[in-house]
Order: sequence, then C-alpha cells, then structure tokens
Amino acid sequence: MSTQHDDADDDVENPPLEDRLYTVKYSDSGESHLDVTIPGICAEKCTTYACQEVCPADVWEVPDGDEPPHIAYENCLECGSCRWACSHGNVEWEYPETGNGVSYKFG
Amino acid sequence: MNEDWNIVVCVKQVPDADDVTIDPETGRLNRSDAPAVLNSPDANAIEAALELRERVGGGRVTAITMGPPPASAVLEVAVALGADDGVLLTDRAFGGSDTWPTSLALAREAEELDADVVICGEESTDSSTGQVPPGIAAHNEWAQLTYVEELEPRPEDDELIARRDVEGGYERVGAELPVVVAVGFGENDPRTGGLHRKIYAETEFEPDTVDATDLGIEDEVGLANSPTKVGGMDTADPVARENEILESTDELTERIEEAM
Amino acid sequence: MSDVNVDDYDDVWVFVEQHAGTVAPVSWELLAEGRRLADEKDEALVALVIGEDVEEIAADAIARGADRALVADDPVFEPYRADPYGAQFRAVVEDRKPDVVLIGGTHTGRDFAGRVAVPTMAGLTADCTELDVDDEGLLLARRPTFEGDAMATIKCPDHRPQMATVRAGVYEPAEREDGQAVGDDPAEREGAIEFVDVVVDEPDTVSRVLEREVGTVADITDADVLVAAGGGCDGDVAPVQELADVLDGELAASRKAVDEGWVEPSRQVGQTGKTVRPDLYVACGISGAVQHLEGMNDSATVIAINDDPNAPIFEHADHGIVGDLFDVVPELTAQLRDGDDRRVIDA
Amino acid sequence: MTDEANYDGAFDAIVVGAGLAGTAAALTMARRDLDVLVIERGTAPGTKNVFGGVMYTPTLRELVDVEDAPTERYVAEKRYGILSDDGDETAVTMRPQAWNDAPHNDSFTVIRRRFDEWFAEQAVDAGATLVTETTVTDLLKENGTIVGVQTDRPNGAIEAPVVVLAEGANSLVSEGADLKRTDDRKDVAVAVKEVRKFDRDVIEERFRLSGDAGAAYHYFGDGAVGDTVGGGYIYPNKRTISIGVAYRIEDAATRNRSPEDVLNDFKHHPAIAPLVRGGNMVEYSAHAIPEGGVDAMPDLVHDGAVIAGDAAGMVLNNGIHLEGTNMAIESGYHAGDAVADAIEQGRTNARALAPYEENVRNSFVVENLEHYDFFHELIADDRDFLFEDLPRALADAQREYFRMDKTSKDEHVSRAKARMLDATGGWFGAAKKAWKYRKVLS
Repeated sequence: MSTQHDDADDDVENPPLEDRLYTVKYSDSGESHLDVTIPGICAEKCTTYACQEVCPADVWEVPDGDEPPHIAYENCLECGSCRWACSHGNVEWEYPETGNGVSYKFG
Repeated sequence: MNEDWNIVVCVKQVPDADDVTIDPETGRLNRSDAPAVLNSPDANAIEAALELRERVGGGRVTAITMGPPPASAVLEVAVALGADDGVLLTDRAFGGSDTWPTSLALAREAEELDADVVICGEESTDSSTGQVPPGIAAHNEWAQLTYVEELEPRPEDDELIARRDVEGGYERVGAELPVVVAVGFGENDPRTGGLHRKIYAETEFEPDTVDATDLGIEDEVGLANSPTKVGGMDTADPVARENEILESTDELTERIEEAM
Repeated sequence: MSDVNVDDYDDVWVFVEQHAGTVAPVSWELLAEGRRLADEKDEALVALVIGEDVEEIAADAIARGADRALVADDPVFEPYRADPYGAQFRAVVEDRKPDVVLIGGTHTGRDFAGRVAVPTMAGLTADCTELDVDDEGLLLARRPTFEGDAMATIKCPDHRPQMATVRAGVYEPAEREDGQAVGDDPAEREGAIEFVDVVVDEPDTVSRVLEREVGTVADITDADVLVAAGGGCDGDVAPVQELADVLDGELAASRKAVDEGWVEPSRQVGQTGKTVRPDLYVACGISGAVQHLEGMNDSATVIAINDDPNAPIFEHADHGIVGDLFDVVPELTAQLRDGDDRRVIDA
Repeated sequence: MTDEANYDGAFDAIVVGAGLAGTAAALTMARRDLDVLVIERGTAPGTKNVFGGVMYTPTLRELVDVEDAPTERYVAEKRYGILSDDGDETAVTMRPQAWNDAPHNDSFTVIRRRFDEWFAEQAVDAGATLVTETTVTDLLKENGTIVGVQTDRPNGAIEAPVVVLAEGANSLVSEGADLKRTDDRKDVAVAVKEVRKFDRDVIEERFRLSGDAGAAYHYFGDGAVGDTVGGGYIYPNKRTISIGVAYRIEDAATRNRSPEDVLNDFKHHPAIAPLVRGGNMVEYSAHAIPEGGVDAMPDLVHDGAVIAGDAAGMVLNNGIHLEGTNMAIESGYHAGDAVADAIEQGRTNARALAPYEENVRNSFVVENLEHYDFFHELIADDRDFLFEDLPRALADAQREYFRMDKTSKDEHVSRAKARMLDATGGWFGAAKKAWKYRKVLS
C-alpha cells in the first residue's frame, strides 16, 4: 500500500518513537509486568510475530534465532493489543503494580 | 524492658519533578500543572523510620510536614506505609521561609514530640539544598548523621550508630540521642502500604495541626527571617554536544585520544 | 531577630577540608575562586583550617594565594565530626565576622555547614556551581534545581556571613609554583598563620567515629576519565573495565548495572549515585535515562556506544558509534593499546 | 501499631476502576447512602484512561451539573471525510446553529486526566471512598458467589456484598474469573493518539471556531487508515488538538503496518496535514476499543457482581457514530441503581441484581448496539468497496460533476453517474448496496 502523500506539508512533525515515548509520564516498578507463557512456542511455532506487529510502542522485539521475544516493558502504554494479537495466546499480560507504569497527563 | 524510641520523620510535599515543565518561549519554570507529591527521597526516610522502629522493637513513628493544608496528603502517605501519626505545621506566617526558619519550625515540633531520632530525606527535589536536616540539629544543638546508608540502634546506650557514605569510602559513626538523621537517596527499598492501612490513612486519619504561635516562633519565620532570597530562576541551557555519529572504531579512538 | 550591620563583615574565607593531613582537592579549587572574589571585593582571602597538626596545610594555603590563615588545631578535630567542627567554625565566624565563607560541597562540607549557618543566621546556599559578586560586593550564588533543568541565583542581602557550599570540579585548583603563589608578588608571600582558641573539648561532643575506611572504595568523583557500564553489558563488564584500565580511568556504572549487582554501588553515576565531571566519559551500553544524564552531563567530552540508534544517550554525546559494545569496546581497547605502544616508541 | 486499620472496613459495594462507568456507579450508590469503595489502579482517576476526545453527556447531565465539569469545547461542527490514498477528500460538514446553545447536543471535547479526576471527586463528595495506586488482581468467591476482591497490596483482600467490575477494555479480573471470554482480535481495535499543543488562536483560526465552540472531524477510507477497517479523527480542545487513528487489531497483526506508521501516514494526508502541522507534541498514547458489539457482550449480572462500561464491550462504532462515554455512564448509573435496590432488599445474587441487565437492555445502550449489530460483518466483507473504491469513485464523480469546460452539464452528470455505477457494479449493484445499508440511515 504505497503512500503517495510524501509531498504533504513538510512541517507535520512525526517524531521518532523515542521522542514520543519521552512525552509519556512513567514510573518503573523495577520488574516487567509482561511475559511469555511458554518461551518455546515463540521460537518453534510463531511465524507471524503479531505481538511485535501490533505494538504501538516497540515493546516486543522478536530476535532471529530461537530465543523468546525481548520485552522492553518500560515502553509499554498499557493498551493490551499484544494480549489479543498473539494467535497462540502466549502473552502473559498484567497491570503494572501499585500505581506504576504510565500516568497519562491528557489521555 | 526495651526503651521505646520516639521517631519523627520529616516529609515534604513538592511539585512532581517529572511534570515541572519549562515554557519553551518564556523559558520560565512552570510548576502550576505539576501535581503535588511526596518528595521522593523522603520515601527512603519513611522506610528507614519504620525499619528503625521494628529493630528497636517498639516506639512511635510520627510524620511531620510544614506546608499549606493540602500538604497533609504526604502525612497520609506516611501513615499508609505504617507511621502511627502525623502533624501538619501550617501557618500563613511560614510563607516564603528558606532553610533557616523551616528547620527552626521542624526542630521545635521535634522537641514538642520529645523525639529521640529525627529522620529526613537527603534533599528535596524542588530546592535540593540538603540543609534542612543539619539545620534541625543545629537549632536544637543535637547530634546529626548525614548521607546515611544503614542504621544500627543501641537503645541500651541511648546511641544510634550509622554507616555514612563519604568520598572514597565510608564511616561508622555513633551519635548520642537525640540525633537528626539524613538518609541517602535510594539507600533502601520502600515497602508497599497495606490496603486497609491506606484506606484508613486516606479516609479517617486526621493529622494534628500546629501553627507558628503554638511553637512560639511566630516572629522568627517567614520571608523576613529568611537570610537567602532567590534572586532569579532561569532554565539551565543544556550542555552543547557535537552529536557526531561515527562509522568506524578507529575514528572513535582518535576522538578519545583527542579528549584525553 | 537581631539586625546585622553588614559593614562589620569583611574578607573572603575558604574552608580547607582535610582528613588526617590529606586535603580535599575542592579546597584548593575554592582557594583559586576565593582569590578572584577577594580581589573583586578588594578584601583579604583567609584560609580556615580545622584539624590536628595542620599548620603545614595552613602554610600550603598561604603559598597557594591566601593572605592569612586561621587554624584551630586540636586532637578533638581528628577524625572529622560535625558537632565539634560546627561549634569551632561558628566561634571563629562570630569572633572575626567574615563577609563570604566558601566550603567544598563534599559530604563533609554539606554535613557541618548548617551548624555554622544556623546559629550565626548566615545565608547558606548549597551545592553551587557558579559564584560571582555584584557591584555592591554581594555574593551571587548560582545552583541547579529541578534535577538540573533550571538554575537559581541566590542572594543574601541582609545577613552575614554569606555562605556557600560549592561543587567539586568547577574551578581549576590554586597551584603552588615552587614556594610562590598565584597572582601576588611572589617574594613577600608569607602572610600570618594565626592559631585561634579552641572552644571545643571532647566531653562536649555528642558523636564518635567508630571506623573510617577511605581510599578502599573508588572515588569516581575525582577521576578524569570514566568508562561506564550500562544495562547493555548483560552481566559482563570485563571489556568495559579493560577499556577503563587502558585509559587509566575508573570504571563507573548506570543504576541498572548496580541494581543487577554487576558493579559496586560506589561507582554508580546519576540521581541516586554520584555526580561526576570528568574530562572524558565513555558510556557503554547505557540508554541515557534522565536520572543518569543528570549525574554525568557536566563531563567535558561524552562518548556513547549503544546498539540502539534511538537511544537518548546519543543526543547527549559528542561522539558516538552505533554497534554492539562487545565488538566495539575490545576494538577501542586494542587500538588505544597499540596507540600507547606507538607513543612509547616515538617518545 | 500493627498493619490492620481501625476503620470499620465494611463496605456495601466495591467498584473496580474509577473510569466513567465505575465513577457513575459509585456516585449513584453513594447518593443512595451506600458505603462504596472505589479501587483505582492509577495514581489518580484518569491517569490510565485514553479516549478519542468527545464526551457525550445526556446521562451525565442527570447526575451532575455539566456546566461545572472541566470540559474543553462543545462540538459545534461534525465533519465526516472520506479519504482516498491518492490524496482526495470528500467531506460532509454539519454546523447546526442549535448546537451553539446549551446543552450543545450533549457533546464536549474533554481531557480525560482532568475530567475523570473531577468526576471521581463528585462521587467522593457524595460519600464514596476512593483508594488509588491499587490494582485488583482477583475476585474472592465463596461457593460460587463473589464476596470481595484481592488487590496487589499487602493484607490486600477486602469484602463487600457486591463488586461492580468497571475495569475497562482490559477486563483482566472478569476474564480471570471466567465471567467473560477474552474478545477475539477481530472484535477489538487498537487506537493510537497524539495530543499537540497550539496557541488558542491558531486552533480557532484553523478550525473556524470562536469562544468555546469546538469541532469533531472523522475520517475513513484507505487515505485515513490504509488497507484496514477503522478511521481517523481530529478533535480541537482549548489549547491542544487530539489526533488519532483506530483500526482492528486483526489488521494491525496481519497487514504489517504498525499503529505508529498508520498515525504518521494519516497525519501526512493532504487533507489532514494542514490541520495538524506545527505545534508541539505533548503526549503520545494508546488504548484498546472493544468493538464486538452486542454479540461480544458478556453476562452483565452474576452472584455478587455486575459488569459495566468498556469491560462489558459497551462501545458503539459504526463508522458514523463512535460512542463509548455515554454508554459507560449510562451503564454505570443502572449498575449503581440496581445494586442499591439489591442491598436494600438484603439479597445480592444474580436474580436480585437482574434489573441492572434489564434496564441496560431497555436503554439506548443495547438498543443502539443491536440496531447496528449487522454493521460489523457488513464492513468486514465490503471493506474494499467502502474503503478503497468508494472514496476514489466519489472523488472522480465530483470532478466530473463539477468539471468546468465547454461540454454540457448533462455530459458531466452522465459521466459522474457512470463513474459511481462503475464502482457499485451497475444499477443492480447500487440497489443491493442501498438495501444492505438501509439500516445506517433508517
């Protein structure tokens, strides 16, 4: 699906994800609230990497080779898309505990 | 019979440092829409106070704070974590106080509470002078222990031993009671408050309130009695960096050699 | 609240901090800045030394530019304790009425400064990074607040003395040029050393030092070169340590590397660690969280090595390379080592 | 001093989540003198809630004085644009004068962080108890009846005769306790949003607004969200603009276009770029929107518990209408009302709480969901026509219809008609489509 609107007005700012995540207020509980139920499934069975595809914040990163996905839980915006997207139901998804995680200032 | 220690922990409400923004045009600091929260180093002070009470085997932990009425929220945080009580020092007369009158008010209240140990955070994120704890000790002429990593109570000798962080090493220093302690930022892992305790703290708990007259210092506080005045506040311009991204390690080696 | 007559207060004092005869480097840095301020104010620069058998240090201070030295010499002051130091310092201040008092912002300076400022109702500004005097000779003390995002200028118009604790590493130290001192005509550089009455004795003290271990733990705040290990090291900091050795710098670390137990806490740089100002800071596998940047942003040159091109550290670095630190760092170490050999041959 | 509290600790009801449904329920119960405990996982109500940008307030108006609520602008203009990915836009704009007078068609743009906190304060003022920074991790059950909740704090269990599950789209507690099935990824949309800060007059000039008037722009077609089913939106606030896209997680998972790319491309479309250029970004956010409609709705009533708001899938998205806020508040109100009645009768099993489900089914909440229930399958299998062919056909037909040359108007009309019929598959195709979409307009 090609996008023909590269000639659009140039001062539409689309900052890199790093700057976008920098605008989100976040408190780190120190441990990940996300995990994979059975690592083996990702390595052997998964070919679609849906978790990586749907994530708006690059939390999931599927390495080549056979380790489970790398989870940058500090980026998580708590939308939950990965838990629905994974066709193997292999995403362990919990809320960050006791008030940690994102704190939206607008929402 | 173990002596119960009266432990007072000083806490402060500050604008959340994450939300203090700098207006790009005027360069002025914008604290208005930053929510007021507990000064983060004070979380280590509360934890140290609760641990001390547990190690002494008894005694009371009373949180005190100086500020406008909404500041009682940080007393609720302390009570929710396990402090027994809280006292709010609030009075229009306190307005504009710098370290000198602030530490005076806290010192007088600590005396009122017959404190054996006063515990503070290392500094506050909004003024970060780190001078209030030594100020309290000086006003009361009590012993003090700053940059503390660990506390070792010796109730039988009325002494508190602390491991202090000093440049290039550490010290173990014993201090006679009463003593004022400043706990190093990040030196312990604050506990999570119990659910029922937090509900009690945020609903039924009411702090006592004390004003300048109660402490007998009504004409020793406020702007007039503050030696230091803020002459100006502007944004710190970030250090200019070249941001050069190199392709090969030998170019990087050259840059390293140049910087030596 | 007694009104102070500011005109009764003169001279710029610099506190020379020493432990068992070893002077803290920041004291000589403040002596240099003190000299400049004293000349601006056309007043004397006085060194204040508290300790045991410290006359030699007082002489050193004069050789480095102080006009006079005041010395409180007694066993009660060794090792350092806040209450005796505070009481003695206060007594001398109340007696001699200095206008400006500069103290190094070390854990010692920031520990006892309050015990001087409170009883004398002096204006104390902590952790300054810039000093100046305005045209009426009023001290302008500038310091960072809000995690370094803002700079506040603090004044002390109606109270004296004007006290400030100042961060280490801001100024170049005042040097001794073989017996002569900075600035003044070298020949007459003797200046009086005066021993003041000691007002403290042991029974008055309320604290005792049981143990003091200094020098066993790295003091990364003093190092000129720091090579820092971050989360990207995944447990193996050996290559980073080797690079530090070849640069004869010190190993430093981000909070993640310390929390994971790969590096000892005393080497942590950042909000809950140390603030450093080396000439060269090499960040290996460090993403660049704001809490870390706050501790190393004053480094002269920052080099960043990270495999994520978007890592914020690159925005705060002078030179960087995107790559796996386990490849890049050993290569740098090797090239620098060959470079040393080459230099040895050429010398 | 030990860890147990010395407050009496007995609550009539526990509400999980201080979002719109949870707070509406808590406010309603508090006003009927129930002892209500609201447990919010965020540091304050609103910190964990993200939405498009427009709050619909018909039920809110019955609970509080909307004039006191922290709103940004009232919606004075609705605009629907169809975007082709060649850069064309065909749009319909409505600015009924009546919307400029209160109650402004009960449509306001709001900032959830401020609104939710204010709304929760009304419940607290009415007597509810709010505890924050606490996450409910499970339900407490005694032989099948729900008797309380477990939280992630020490000594974290607490009991009450009824639990109102208003946990939002990620209804982990309801799913964990098997009160509802986890939705299929075809029935959930991922939404990403950007809030940009502007000077107030820039916004008012750019969107032709004055005073507190605002607007709600919605966009569809491949030019908006690419090869997926979904849409984009722009909602001007006082000094910020909300810009976002939402589309099915199914498509995000299979069309290898990340939500961030879809948002970036939406912003670059020639019809969108002039409205969003400049300013500075102050927040990037993401959220999930349940779109399973009435089929995906779980049982709303259980022994000792009810489910309300997004957690019950109560969001209407049929392209034209994107409504969740009104449904959340309405369902919260009905939940609170039914729980209060049940408590007063002293019985809180599913039968005693049944009026909640009846009232919600008889309200606009479920009626609208049922009315547009067909819409989902329709959209899915007619996607290419609606999102790819129609936008382009409309653009081409307009060009023909409004062409300025020396041929006759008849010429233009017939060419425009031909282009449309070509897209719909002739007269017969057009009739079939009209029949299929009759419910949209009827």
